[in-house]
Amino acid sequence: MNINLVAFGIARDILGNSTQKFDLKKGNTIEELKAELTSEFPKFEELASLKFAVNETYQQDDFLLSENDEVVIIPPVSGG
Amino acid sequence: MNINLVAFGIARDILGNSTQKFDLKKGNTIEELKAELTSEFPKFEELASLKFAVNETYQQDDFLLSENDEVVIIPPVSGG
Amino acid sequence: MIDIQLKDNELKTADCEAFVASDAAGGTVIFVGTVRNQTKGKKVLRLDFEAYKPMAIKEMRKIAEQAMQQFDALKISIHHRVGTLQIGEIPVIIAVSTPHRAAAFEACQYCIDTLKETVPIWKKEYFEDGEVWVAAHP
Amino acid sequence: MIDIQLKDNELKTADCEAFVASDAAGGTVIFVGTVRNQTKGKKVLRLDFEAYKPMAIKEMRKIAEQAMQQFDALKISIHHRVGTLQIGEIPVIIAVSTPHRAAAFEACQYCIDTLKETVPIWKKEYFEDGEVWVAAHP
Repeated sequence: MNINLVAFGIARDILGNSTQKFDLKKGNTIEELKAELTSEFPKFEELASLKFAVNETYQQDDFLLSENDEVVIIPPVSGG
Repeated sequence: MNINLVAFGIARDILGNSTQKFDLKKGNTIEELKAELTSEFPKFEELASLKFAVNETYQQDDFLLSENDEVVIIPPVSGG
Repeated sequence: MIDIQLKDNELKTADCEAFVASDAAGGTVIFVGTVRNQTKGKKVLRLDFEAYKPMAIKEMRKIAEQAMQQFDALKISIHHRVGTLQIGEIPVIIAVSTPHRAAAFEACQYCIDTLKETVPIWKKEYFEDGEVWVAAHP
Repeated sequence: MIDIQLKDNELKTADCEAFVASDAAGGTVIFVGTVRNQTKGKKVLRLDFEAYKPMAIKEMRKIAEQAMQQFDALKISIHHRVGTLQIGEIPVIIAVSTPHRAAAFEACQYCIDTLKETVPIWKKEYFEDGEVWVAAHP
């Protein structure tokens, strides 16, 4: 399944791009995306937290992704 | 002993003046002044608190007054 | 650094904010008191503030000094107004800058809470049917 | 009433203060974040802020709505800036008005604390010898 990754902050540095197609080979949940992403880009595992947003909303591990979803990688925030 | 009373807020309304000579007949402490003052002006007893300042500083009950001291009557404050 | 002012004209938040500005500040908390249009459901027309001025300034300075020490504040500005104030006008502004924000909240709240307890300033509320010295009676 | 703004130019405290003004307000608390000149003793040259804008605005609105309800606030204004900021410049202002002052302190602190936890905004600190995404690593 192909999804569209969008990355901000340090996640963009790790991914190498602010947007990128990603082929999710096994599974269709946020949790499975996280596993595949960190296996391909181990630096994600070093972050203090790693969250994902779909439809401009934080989504939990069990959220079901669909083909061509835009999934935003949210590394630890530091606004304010 | 004569002292000079200065009164603000509701204390001025009770005293009838913003400044007034007061003849302290018995004793020379703030506590004794308070007793004599409330006996002459019973409305002081109805206040939520009644404090006194000499030299621009709150003084305790046992503070010793001297002839011609300026004693400021501080009714409950309500700044801010 | 401490800035204490007792004024009989308009208070400006920008003045207090400018005083507490510091390159070492990570957070500034500003409390702005405003005259409310009602007290316990009763319509307020205006307020009169009076102060025992030299002592009020001394007591406000004491509060600021205590807060500087207790909360490691960088700068504190306290402005209080006296005279007649209309609804929405500002009787008091307190600004505190600190290296970290939590201390700024604590210090600012300490200042306004203590000011209301110790500083010799009195306000009279004017209603449609009379007037009252605020907090005078239990 | 809630006012949320994400801007790429100077934030002004007066704008947030004006928005939260209300005749029913007894107290307004304003938090002003400023860019500090050092982090853990290391000299900071400047900061870059970036945001996932639509979601940042949504999350700031959620925080304000929660605070309105939880603390009975009258009005809340949250302005956040993105782009490059120099030392002393303002990345965030939060103003809250409430009928009684204690709630204004609580609500304002809730807003800034929660903003720092949930709003998708990131800052990079520039030092003389490098740069770092703040809070990225444990």
